[in-house]
Amino acid sequence: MPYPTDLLGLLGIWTGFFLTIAIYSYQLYKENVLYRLAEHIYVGIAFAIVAVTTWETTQKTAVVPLLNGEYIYLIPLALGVMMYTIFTSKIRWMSRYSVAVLVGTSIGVRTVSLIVPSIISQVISTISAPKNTALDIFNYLFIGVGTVCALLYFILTHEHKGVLKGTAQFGRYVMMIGLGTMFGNTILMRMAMLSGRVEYLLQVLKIIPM
Amino acid sequence: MAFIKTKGFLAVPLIIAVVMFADYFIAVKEVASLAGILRTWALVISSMALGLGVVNLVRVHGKNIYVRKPGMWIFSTVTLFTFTVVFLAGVLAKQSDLWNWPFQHVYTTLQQTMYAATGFYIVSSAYRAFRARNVDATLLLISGCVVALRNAPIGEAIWGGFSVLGDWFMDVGQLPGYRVFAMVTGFGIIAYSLRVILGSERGFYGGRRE
Amino acid sequence: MIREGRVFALLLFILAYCLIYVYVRMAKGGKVIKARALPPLMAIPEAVGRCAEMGRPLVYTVGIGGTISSGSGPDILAGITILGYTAREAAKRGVPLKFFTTTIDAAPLIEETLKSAYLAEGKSEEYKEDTIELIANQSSLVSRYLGWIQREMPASACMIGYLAYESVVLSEGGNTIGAMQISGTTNQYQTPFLVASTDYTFIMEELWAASAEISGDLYSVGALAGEDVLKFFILAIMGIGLLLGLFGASGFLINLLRL
Amino acid sequence: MSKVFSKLEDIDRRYYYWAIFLILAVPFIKPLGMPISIKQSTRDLYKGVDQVEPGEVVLIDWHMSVSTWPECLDGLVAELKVLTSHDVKIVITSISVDCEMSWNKVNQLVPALRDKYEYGKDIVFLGYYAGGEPTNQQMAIDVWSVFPTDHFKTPIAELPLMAEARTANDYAIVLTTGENEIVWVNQWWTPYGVPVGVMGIAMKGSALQPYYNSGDIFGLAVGVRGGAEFELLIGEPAGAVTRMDSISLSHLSVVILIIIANTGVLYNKLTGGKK
Repeated sequence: MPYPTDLLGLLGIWTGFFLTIAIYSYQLYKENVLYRLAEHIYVGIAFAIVAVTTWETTQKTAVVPLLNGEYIYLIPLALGVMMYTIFTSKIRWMSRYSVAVLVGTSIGVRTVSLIVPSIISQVISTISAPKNTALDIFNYLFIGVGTVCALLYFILTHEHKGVLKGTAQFGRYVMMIGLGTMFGNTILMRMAMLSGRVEYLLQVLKIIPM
Repeated sequence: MAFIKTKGFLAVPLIIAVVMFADYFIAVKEVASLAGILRTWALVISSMALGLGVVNLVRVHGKNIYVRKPGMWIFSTVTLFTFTVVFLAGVLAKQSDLWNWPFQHVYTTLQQTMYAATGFYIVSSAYRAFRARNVDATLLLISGCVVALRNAPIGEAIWGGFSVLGDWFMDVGQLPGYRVFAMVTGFGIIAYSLRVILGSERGFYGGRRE
Repeated sequence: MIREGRVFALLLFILAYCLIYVYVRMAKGGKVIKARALPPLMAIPEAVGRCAEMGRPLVYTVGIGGTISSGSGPDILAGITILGYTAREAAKRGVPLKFFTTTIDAAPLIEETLKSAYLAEGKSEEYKEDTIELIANQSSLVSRYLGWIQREMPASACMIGYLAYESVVLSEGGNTIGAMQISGTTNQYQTPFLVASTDYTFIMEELWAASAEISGDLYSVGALAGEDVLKFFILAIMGIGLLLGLFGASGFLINLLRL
Repeated sequence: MSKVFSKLEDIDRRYYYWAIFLILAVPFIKPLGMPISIKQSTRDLYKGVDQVEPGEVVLIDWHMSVSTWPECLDGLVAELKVLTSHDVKIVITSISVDCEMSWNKVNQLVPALRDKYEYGKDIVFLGYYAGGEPTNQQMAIDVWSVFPTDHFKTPIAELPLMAEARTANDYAIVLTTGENEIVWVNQWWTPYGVPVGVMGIAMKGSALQPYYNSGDIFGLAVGVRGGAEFELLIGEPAGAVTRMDSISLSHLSVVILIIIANTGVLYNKLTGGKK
């Protein structure tokens, strides 16, 4: 992307530059007025975008079909408005019907939709016969025994005694490898984001090309 | 009327969830179209519910301004002023610079900057918090560091073993743990859904569980 | 009749609901169902005792999010139930307690939990009005929590609820002042950091088991027992399948699962 | 010796923060150019995207808000370059309220979207949708019922592309960017067999591995590293590759700090020093 030359563009990137410095002044220096100012501008503009999206999506999903003659959409529109009674104590009960529809739909869809991919196909791939190289067989056994022991760890109404003690402990250790891998990947994510900000500051300062 | 206010809504999740379950397991045209209508209603309600956070924001910051809360009300004014200007620009003049400029230069910068701040804390925690205090944490830190060095090209340059070991952790080592997390989450949602359907789970209505 | 590839899923779903419902009925009928020993839960009295010995307060947070969302709701409610247990221990030992969160919609529930805990220990007068500090958003929670612990130097800190990236910062702050820390969330992304930087961590469903144990809510306790039997059923299939798989003979079992 | 470790512990944390800031900046100014190996799961993603036939329709779903651009944007741009070079038709949806920004950005970074593709015929931006998994299930049955209009308020019936992209079976593959994969596995892959490919954030590398291993996800590239590998596969190293050097130095620093800290703890334990 070329370095902006128009006034609005220049004003924009330098505003971004100082806002980034204001936010990181909290970490690099200490909490200060500039940081709190930038933080509160952020909260204001972020919620403005949520409000505009609410306005547009409601039009898109309900008002447009309603104007096309589908009067059934009056019901969800009414339930949507009833949602806002949550802020009043006297008629808050009306919002419970809207919440009930949302929770009923979400639970109704999610509960059954996850049984095949998150439970059954995980069992299937654990017991699918491995290719016959030594490494494949070792991996097959490690994943199989590890999955069984990790699931034993989540037996929650039986004390970890006897056979369950050793296996559940092995299951916990195997889970730690999983958590460690997530730990390593999360460092990649956090550093990528921070490097994105450093890159932006260098670009605005024209130290590196935009 | 009292029944509608205090108990009526408890039946709604049960009815909707049963329709969704039926639509998932059996192919009956009427059930499918009823499920489709309910899903579209939920889409409209959740689109409108997006604005609840906005109302909450205006209430919290409005109160700060109204009571002149020391050290807060000025910043609350900044938040509400930013919110109002950008929201009106978004609704009335979406194609103008009054909307595009703050969205592109202020919002984009602050959103990325706030999110990337965690990169700082990873570094200070690396020295002051991440301790091999027991076998669990030791396994976690070892696999975490290997995966971190596998993700970084310099790791592979230092020792080729990092990418072999790191790949093993990512392709095999972490599988039992995250497979069981997927299953356990599935079982948990199934149990949670039964409580919702039978009306014993009321947390999301903002009330105390029965 | 039943959609293709969902027969076994239907059987599993019906089995799960029946098992949970049966155990809930048994729990209602008086059968005592207890969760297994959960180290983080057993560490709470120790954490309160440490505060009493060192004459310092205890700090507690249930993180961020709201009870309405099905993602963060269950964790926050579990965190509030465990808060009740912790508050009773604190009231018993005269340890001052400070509470931070951004879950404004749970404020009435939190206040009710704390007051009934102090009442149960006969110490209603010791409950201080400024115990609860409700904060607008995540970044303010970080700055106010860190500021408070650096001033008040609590001997123990509990972060149990729906935690996001702020948990990395809060646990580092706790480590810096040498506090004993107990944490718990089902948010998979934060669990690695909590295990690495706090002394005890509830992992995934252990958080709900602890909450069921404390609340004694029959549905939750019954669900735990019912889920365990379901897990044994899945374990049996996997155990048999693993052995057969070694000899390349798990095909028919896989086809059964794929029904 | 134990004084050194405790000294390091008492250092003001801001020194760490300044250090990481500089460590991240240096490689942008003086690139190291370290070689980057490519994982099999990224190759599978590239193969799946590259195999889509001209004229077929691909659904791209963004849970990528502006804050995850540094992780996923470069990988998404690389995917779009492959799709546009094969004249594949594209429909874009998102569950991020700021998806309009991502739409403007990809139009800047992928010239073919502006010059070669005709809006409404080759590509449609449907925009934001709420409601979570029930909405994904409804989209599989009828996209029109979820999007009566596109993001620019054009009635959906007036977009020629949407006439041939109305149900899940009309789509060749689904590509997700950011976080929102499981719902597509649950609602488009399992019931209708529409393959799902993921250019995800790095944190999802663990939670998604079981689904890639069981074949429920055909390809998986995570974080800026996945983006860099994809850029190398298409032979156009860009944003992600240039950022990998600062990833290298920052990761090395974190690992070294962890090792020093824990050596200190071990040393203090062995010599009975301060906890």
